[in-house]
Amino acid sequence: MKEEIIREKVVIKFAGDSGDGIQLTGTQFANNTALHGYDLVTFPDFPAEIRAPQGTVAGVSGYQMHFGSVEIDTPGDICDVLVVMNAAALKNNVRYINKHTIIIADSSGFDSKNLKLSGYGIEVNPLVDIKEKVKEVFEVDVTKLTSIALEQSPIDAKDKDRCKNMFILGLIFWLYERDLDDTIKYLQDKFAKKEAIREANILALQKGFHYGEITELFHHHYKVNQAKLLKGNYRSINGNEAVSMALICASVKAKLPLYYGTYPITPASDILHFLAKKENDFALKVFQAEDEIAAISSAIGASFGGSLAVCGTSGPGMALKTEAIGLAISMELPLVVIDVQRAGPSTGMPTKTEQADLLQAVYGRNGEAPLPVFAPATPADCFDMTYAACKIALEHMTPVIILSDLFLANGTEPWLYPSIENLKPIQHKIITEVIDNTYLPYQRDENLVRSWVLPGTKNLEHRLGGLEKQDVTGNVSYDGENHQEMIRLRAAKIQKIADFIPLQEIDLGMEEADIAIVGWGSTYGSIRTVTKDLLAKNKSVAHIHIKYLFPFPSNLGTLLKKFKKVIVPEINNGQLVKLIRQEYFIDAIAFNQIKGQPINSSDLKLEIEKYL
Amino acid sequence: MKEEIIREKVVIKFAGDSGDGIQLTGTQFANNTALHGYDLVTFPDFPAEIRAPQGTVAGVSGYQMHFGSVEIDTPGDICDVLVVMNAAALKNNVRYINKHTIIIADSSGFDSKNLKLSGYGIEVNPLVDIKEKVKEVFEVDVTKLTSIALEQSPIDAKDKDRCKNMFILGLIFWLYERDLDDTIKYLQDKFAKKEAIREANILALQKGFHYGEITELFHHHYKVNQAKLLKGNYRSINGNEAVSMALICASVKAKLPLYYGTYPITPASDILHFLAKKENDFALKVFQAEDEIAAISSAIGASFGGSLAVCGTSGPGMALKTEAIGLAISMELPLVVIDVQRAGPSTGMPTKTEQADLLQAVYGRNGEAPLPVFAPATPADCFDMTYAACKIALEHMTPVIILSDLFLANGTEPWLYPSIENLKPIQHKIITEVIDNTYLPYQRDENLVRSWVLPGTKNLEHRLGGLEKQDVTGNVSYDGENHQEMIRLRAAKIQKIADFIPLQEIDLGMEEADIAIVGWGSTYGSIRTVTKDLLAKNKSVAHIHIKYLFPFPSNLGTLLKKFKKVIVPEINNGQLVKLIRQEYFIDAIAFNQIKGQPINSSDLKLEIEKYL
Amino acid sequence: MEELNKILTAKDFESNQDIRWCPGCGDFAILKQLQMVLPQLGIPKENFVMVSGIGCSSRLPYYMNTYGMHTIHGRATAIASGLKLTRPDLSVWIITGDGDALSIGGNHLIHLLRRNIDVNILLFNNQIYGLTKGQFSPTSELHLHTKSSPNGTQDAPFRTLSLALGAGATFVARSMDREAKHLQEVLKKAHAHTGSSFVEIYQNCHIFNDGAFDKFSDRKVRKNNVLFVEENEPLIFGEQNNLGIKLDGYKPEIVDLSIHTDRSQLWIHDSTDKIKAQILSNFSEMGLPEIFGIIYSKEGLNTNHNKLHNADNEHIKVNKLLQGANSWSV
Amino acid sequence: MEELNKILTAKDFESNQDIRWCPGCGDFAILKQLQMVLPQLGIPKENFVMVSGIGCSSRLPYYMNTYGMHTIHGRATAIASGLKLTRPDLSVWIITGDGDALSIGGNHLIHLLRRNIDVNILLFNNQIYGLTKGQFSPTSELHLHTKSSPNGTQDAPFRTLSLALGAGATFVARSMDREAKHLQEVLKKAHAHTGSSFVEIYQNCHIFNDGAFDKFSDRKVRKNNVLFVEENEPLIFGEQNNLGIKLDGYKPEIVDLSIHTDRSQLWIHDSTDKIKAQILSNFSEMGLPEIFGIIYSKEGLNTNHNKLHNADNEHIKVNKLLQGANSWSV
Ligand SMILES: Cc1ncc(C[n+]2csc(CCOP(=O)(O)OP(=O)(O)O)c2C)c(N)n1
Ligand SMILES: Cc1ncc(C[n+]2csc(CCOP(=O)(O)OP(=O)(O)O)c2C)c(N)n1
Ligand code: SF4
Ligand code: SF4
Ligand SMILES: [Mg+2]
Ligand SMILES: [Mg+2]
Repeated sequence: MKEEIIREKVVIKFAGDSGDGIQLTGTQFANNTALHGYDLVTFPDFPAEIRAPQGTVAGVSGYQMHFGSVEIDTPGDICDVLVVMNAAALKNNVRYINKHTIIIADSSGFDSKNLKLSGYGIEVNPLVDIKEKVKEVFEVDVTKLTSIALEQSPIDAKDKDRCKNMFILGLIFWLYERDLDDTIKYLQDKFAKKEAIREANILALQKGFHYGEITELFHHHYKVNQAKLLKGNYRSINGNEAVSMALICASVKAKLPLYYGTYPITPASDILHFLAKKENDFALKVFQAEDEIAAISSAIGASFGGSLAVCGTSGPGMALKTEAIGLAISMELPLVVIDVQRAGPSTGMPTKTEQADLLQAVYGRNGEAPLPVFAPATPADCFDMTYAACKIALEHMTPVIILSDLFLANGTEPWLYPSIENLKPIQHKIITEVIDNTYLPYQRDENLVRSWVLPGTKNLEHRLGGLEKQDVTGNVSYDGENHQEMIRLRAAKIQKIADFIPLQEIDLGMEEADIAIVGWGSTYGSIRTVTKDLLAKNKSVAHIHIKYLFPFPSNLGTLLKKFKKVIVPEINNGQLVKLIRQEYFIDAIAFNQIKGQPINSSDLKLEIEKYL
Repeated sequence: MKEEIIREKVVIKFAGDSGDGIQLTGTQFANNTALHGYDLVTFPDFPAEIRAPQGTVAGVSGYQMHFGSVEIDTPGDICDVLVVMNAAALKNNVRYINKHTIIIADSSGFDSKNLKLSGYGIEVNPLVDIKEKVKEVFEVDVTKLTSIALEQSPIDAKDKDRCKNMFILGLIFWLYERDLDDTIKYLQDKFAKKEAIREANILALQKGFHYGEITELFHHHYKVNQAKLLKGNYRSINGNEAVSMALICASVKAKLPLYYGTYPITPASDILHFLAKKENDFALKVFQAEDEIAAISSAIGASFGGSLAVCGTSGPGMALKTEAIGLAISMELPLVVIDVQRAGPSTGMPTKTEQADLLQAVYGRNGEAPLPVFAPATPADCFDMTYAACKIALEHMTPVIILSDLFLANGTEPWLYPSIENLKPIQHKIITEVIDNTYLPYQRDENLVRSWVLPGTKNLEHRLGGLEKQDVTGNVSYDGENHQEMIRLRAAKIQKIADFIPLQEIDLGMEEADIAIVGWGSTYGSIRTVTKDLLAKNKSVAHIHIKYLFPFPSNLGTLLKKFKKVIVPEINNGQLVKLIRQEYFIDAIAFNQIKGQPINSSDLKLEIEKYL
Repeated sequence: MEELNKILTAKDFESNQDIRWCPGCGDFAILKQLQMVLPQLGIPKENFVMVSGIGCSSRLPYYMNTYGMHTIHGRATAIASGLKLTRPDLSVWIITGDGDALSIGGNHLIHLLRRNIDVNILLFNNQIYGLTKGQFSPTSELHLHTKSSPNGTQDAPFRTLSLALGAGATFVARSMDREAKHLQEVLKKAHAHTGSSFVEIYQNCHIFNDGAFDKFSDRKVRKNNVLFVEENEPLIFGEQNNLGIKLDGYKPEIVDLSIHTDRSQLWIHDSTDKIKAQILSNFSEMGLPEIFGIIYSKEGLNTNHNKLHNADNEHIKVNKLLQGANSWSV
Repeated sequence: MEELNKILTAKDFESNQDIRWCPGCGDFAILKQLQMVLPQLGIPKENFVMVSGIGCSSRLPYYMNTYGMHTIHGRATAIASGLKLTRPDLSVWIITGDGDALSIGGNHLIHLLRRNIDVNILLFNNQIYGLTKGQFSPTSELHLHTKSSPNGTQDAPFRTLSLALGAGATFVARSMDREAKHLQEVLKKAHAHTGSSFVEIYQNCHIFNDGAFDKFSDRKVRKNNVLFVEENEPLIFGEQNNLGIKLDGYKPEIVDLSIHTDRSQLWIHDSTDKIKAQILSNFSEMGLPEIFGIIYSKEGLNTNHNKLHNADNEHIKVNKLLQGANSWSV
């Protein structure tokens, strides 16, 4: 039995060819980690190409995971353990290692062929050169060991080679004192009909585990104690799943059919895939339109018809929807628009994350066309904010934009999932009769919200359009005074929503601290990590995370003014910071890092310390 | 001979059925006014419908004109003379009269039929009721007088009726001591082939003039002295004509073919109509695409091919172009995008003016996608700013947005027109060879501008795309550091343009005044009028008009900070004011009037006085 | 209640808005026929929805006292798709123009036809952009002089019916503003057809493209230029119905019936025959008379999936969904 | 200078970028044929421009050492139109996919075909969205199970060639990634045609839609499922070329040549005949073999107006323009 080392938290990353089954290995380890009651955050990062040439850097697929006995906020900046299946995988990840890192490498992935493809070239041996940069490098000829392990198996060499990832997984399970049961069960289901494949995978898994036990290679293994999570029922979830489920819940709760009109685009497509599978279980219609304009247009039609209408996309698709969003604003129909942001401008880097669509969401329409803009902070928060968006859209008769991003969409975390009964009720504005049958489509209630009358309702026939409307009656009007009044009403109606969203709270730290670090969206984890560190050092900082970006919570201005300094870190060139400066006349400072990834906590920490 | 009254300036408006030839009457009087060396500003306002039902308020067409011996800045708020051809025309214009107004009414347009259609109803006689609200009402049975005048004419009754407008024009010519020669010449050309019609129109014109002379109706007539305009050659011009001519001039000057890709939309279509007529005279290709997306896309293709590529549209079309604009930014190709703004949101009020697309122009794209945004201040200024936009686009390899609006597009003013020789040279970035034939598309000069290599150039084959590019080489790159650097470079390149635009000057008034009234676009005239009035009263105000909205002139911040107060009047809900607050951290105050028309000077004056 | 049994009339379908088309516009006639036909369809008034884009023609919903949407340019087809997919119980009519449907809206139109969603498409084709005051459209005849084509257009126009057939339309018909009775019949058949019914209606814009259809409406010449097809009837036209069409193999030919009196070999109209329909849609290109009537009509896939809200054990299902496959407790 | 006379080879058209398609993707074969054909066209390399949208197929321009634009999804056709209208001297090739050209880009495609601008359109049809990892496309066969259609698609796919013909295309052809020689021939003919040349190329995406075209490529079955049309040749197919097509009136019929040996009455291919082309484009719907080759080819209106910069007395003209008709002096 090897010596055991206790760790509070660990960052581990699996990296290899997209063909190596890295994502599967990662998810298996993540599920197992979750089931063992650790807190964790994961971040899969796929190559841009579907199947980039084997062995090349472009083809490297990675799965990073941060877990521990304490609260975990980010996937981590630097790996404690980096598992690389080939030279390209190492090359692609050198920026995530330091002298504390342990590297486990499949030596067969470092033969001359792979060295050439990786761009290292055959002269060098990166595994040797890397040694002084890290704590330890363990070379394991996984390929050979796996094939030996599977000598008896009837399956062909190619399939045997495919079991490599299970061997590695077994080895890592041993390293962190896990048991294999769940994964074995998973394999039994997955390959229920393919006995030989099933047995081979299980065998490889076990052999990997044993290899850890018997080999002289590792001098010790690691123990991480369980986290003290809130009591309750957990599952792990990523942002796109959370969005999808929130939509279904909102539709069930509001007792309205759900309509999802969309056009495939990375990283939003998984919402489409998720909902398409559920079409038969719920009152749900999924429509893959010919483009984003048709997607949102069809959603507007569905909304007129009485559905909870939703359309999801990413940056380039968002740009195409702007005209139709204006129509929904003018018609004052409920609509939820989801923008899973990715790196721009234009096509940009479709597989990298960014949060640069904020100003487009708030201002990017012709004419005065205000609407609410919400942004979730974590994968699980995607559920809450999407549900909130549906509620506001239906109760205030307005389109709402949700700004998610690629990191939230694909990243996972444990989720204390709710039951439908415990979700807030949703009161839509549908009416079926009015006194003496003279329906006034633009008559408003105390919250300036008009009513919703669905076609098929007797005696309440009416027409909606994109031309300016006469106040109350909704008839077409070119009167100047009326136009000014309607613009005022549309704006006031959206402003009023500020009374229906939670007041802004401080996430960490105290009011009147020297520095408020103010963020939005997926920078939550990085900012939280940094704030914790600084607070631990008794620095006077606080973390404020804004989820309601338009309108802002009514107390935000007064709250922010209590701090000496307001620093706004964003994965863009400074967008929220502009809104704060102009809205509250606060001289907020921007910190921008735009590298297609979550903001690096250490970089952020250095920046904040400058002001302390 | 009647008594003669001298006036410094006069506001006169012709109003009647869109069938009454009001626009023709107006233009004729305007041309004559201009030729007589007055300064003037005109503002035609068309009904929303092509031919709204005769006699209804919706069908009223108007032509307002402000001329005088002093500098004229706006079409005027209140009419000195209002000519109404029917009851609806009166009803539609009551808001433009006061106790100094003289109304000249065609009494035949106030018969019971017209009263019913106008909505006044047959019980009332508005011409009587209006009397105490105005200085005088002159009723002239134009219909009858015209038919009598044309008794001998062979043309049929309908055509005779069509000559009414000439009778009125003649009458007004007499009232302001004009001669008929130009108009007669005009009629002779226009109806060269239709003798009877020609003679009838001329006769009606003359009879109208004589009617003024002989009738007892008018107690006096008016004289306005000529204006002291700068010496030089003048013509009258509207904004759309000015834009069109600037495009042709820029193309000639840059020695590049001009490409105009567009899709019809009010109020931008006249640019298309103008250029289409010139296609055979210049190296010019006009393309009416299937929609706005195709229009801008085709322009991007033309730009890649080496044309000065331009596309024009209005708000709804602008919204559709956002994705493609992002591509042009990413490819760093020259492109000019013209947005002739109209009232929104959505379809809004297509025949009314507004300036609510500013934030969309500056921020309305996915990802970090900065570009220059310019806005002309007057119809004639549309020439200068469009020419400037073409120069910047070609010399800095970037798309540029021009924000015109309906008021500028249709309004006219005298223009001291240039000759092509006196226009600034334009130095495009085309190169045809590089050392050792290795072309680096994203290598930049000292202004961070890349070079422009056209297909057909030997040995310099290269590919451009919308994916993120490696610095210098332009190869596709997913590297995070590179992405951040490219975002920095694209932004810095646009910022650098601030060094190539004029410093911000003060239009009227002095530095360090108490109040700076800061405007952009078509509010120029209203603000100037108000500022003059206040300065005349020795108030401490100044007028600053920003034509370069992104990037701002480099001295703008320091300049604005010299004033105690900054007030920003806009025909929107406060857009420039947001940019100023956030950029310079100046607590600027918004004044917003959004009635589909130029800001009313008296309203603005009242507002400013609050702060004095 | 007696409300329900009340028989609907054209009057019931007139809205209180005053009509803003140019006096004499062909749109009036089409509006009138629509108001005549709808009451005869045995559908409660509140179940009709008119969906239009932008254009003179697209103003029509304001004048119908039914549910309606006057939307944005080119998107009526897409908006109506979402409406019908979620509300198959409604009778959805798309009102659009040649610019709205075929220029900016071309893509949504061909996809709607491909999907064969059960709506009726009325394309008011005046071969011009009316509302924007007279630019050429994708159906303007070649060389037409307009504000945007001072030297005449240079591109071949779409042959609307060929395009619809090429996109997979299951119901393709043509009528004209001046043909009140014929238009009514076509509208009824369009309604009766399950799937996307595409109806092109020639409409005269006497302000910007006057007389575009005189050759089909002018008493003097029309009979030689138009051919009204009737199911199972031979193709006959001409001053005194003296001309017929027969197929020589796949090539249509005109036969002079005053000479060849035997009508048995004339082309008998069969609107379920796709190939024949395609040939008919090419007639004008072949110097043959313009075809009016139901050119093609065949039931295709019906893509309306009635998704009424099924509340049964939804809560159980959704809670299972929330829990997922690998949940754990702390 | 000797540069000029140097004969171009496929090598000259290979760019230095490494290719990022999945090993085994059908795109490789098409790229290769293109690189073989272009050097044979007698056009200087710098005069070729590849314009693509977004998709796996649309990556092609990066791999060609010519001028190229990799643009945005669906707009390659519109971008290429602007390029060709202003630069008729260039040889413009549009590289697009079934999603890029027929889903989001459908409108620009049909308008390009209508305008007949002189470009070549290569539509890589793998009946799937490749780059976004496997959703159905407008050409996916009915009931195809994909990530976005777990229960199978419900809509009829476009019949690409019918759509192109319906839009007024003047050159319509089909080939396949596996048919190297045939593809080369088609590419050459597409280039030779003045006007828009529309070429559908079946391309296997073995990751997300593998085997979609096996029935046309699999040695065992293909001969009964595909028919290659050759100008002026009879329509013949089958294991031992034992089957022919004849027209019974306008209805195509299969004849067994081992029985009816007289070939004189077989359908002789005439690519200038629009009606025949339309019938051919319907073959698969009629249970007849899939057609490959040049289905339709006829010169139409040529809408390229060479607008070279004519500098002569431009300054005079422009100054007159600036002065206008009613100028005055002060
Ligand atoms: C996005 C957008 N582009 C352009 C316009 C301007 N526009 C309004 S209607 C129209 C064309 C109308 O033509 P058609 O559809 O034939 O209708 P018609 O007026 O002829 O009945 C255009 C170009 C618009 N409203 N929105
Ligand atoms: C505006 C926009 N919408 C959606 C996408 C996402 N997207 C990229 S390629 C593609 C479809 C590709 O399919 P196809 O054109 O058939 O090309 P293939 O990959 O199959 O060769 C989609 C939906 C995008 N890039 N831009
Ligand atoms: S412009 Fe033409 S289409 Fe429009 S309303 Fe007038 S006549 Fe009708
Ligand atoms: S996903 Fe399909 S189409 Fe795309 S590269 Fe791979 S095999 Fe080719
Ligand atoms: Mg039209
Ligand atoms: Mg495809």
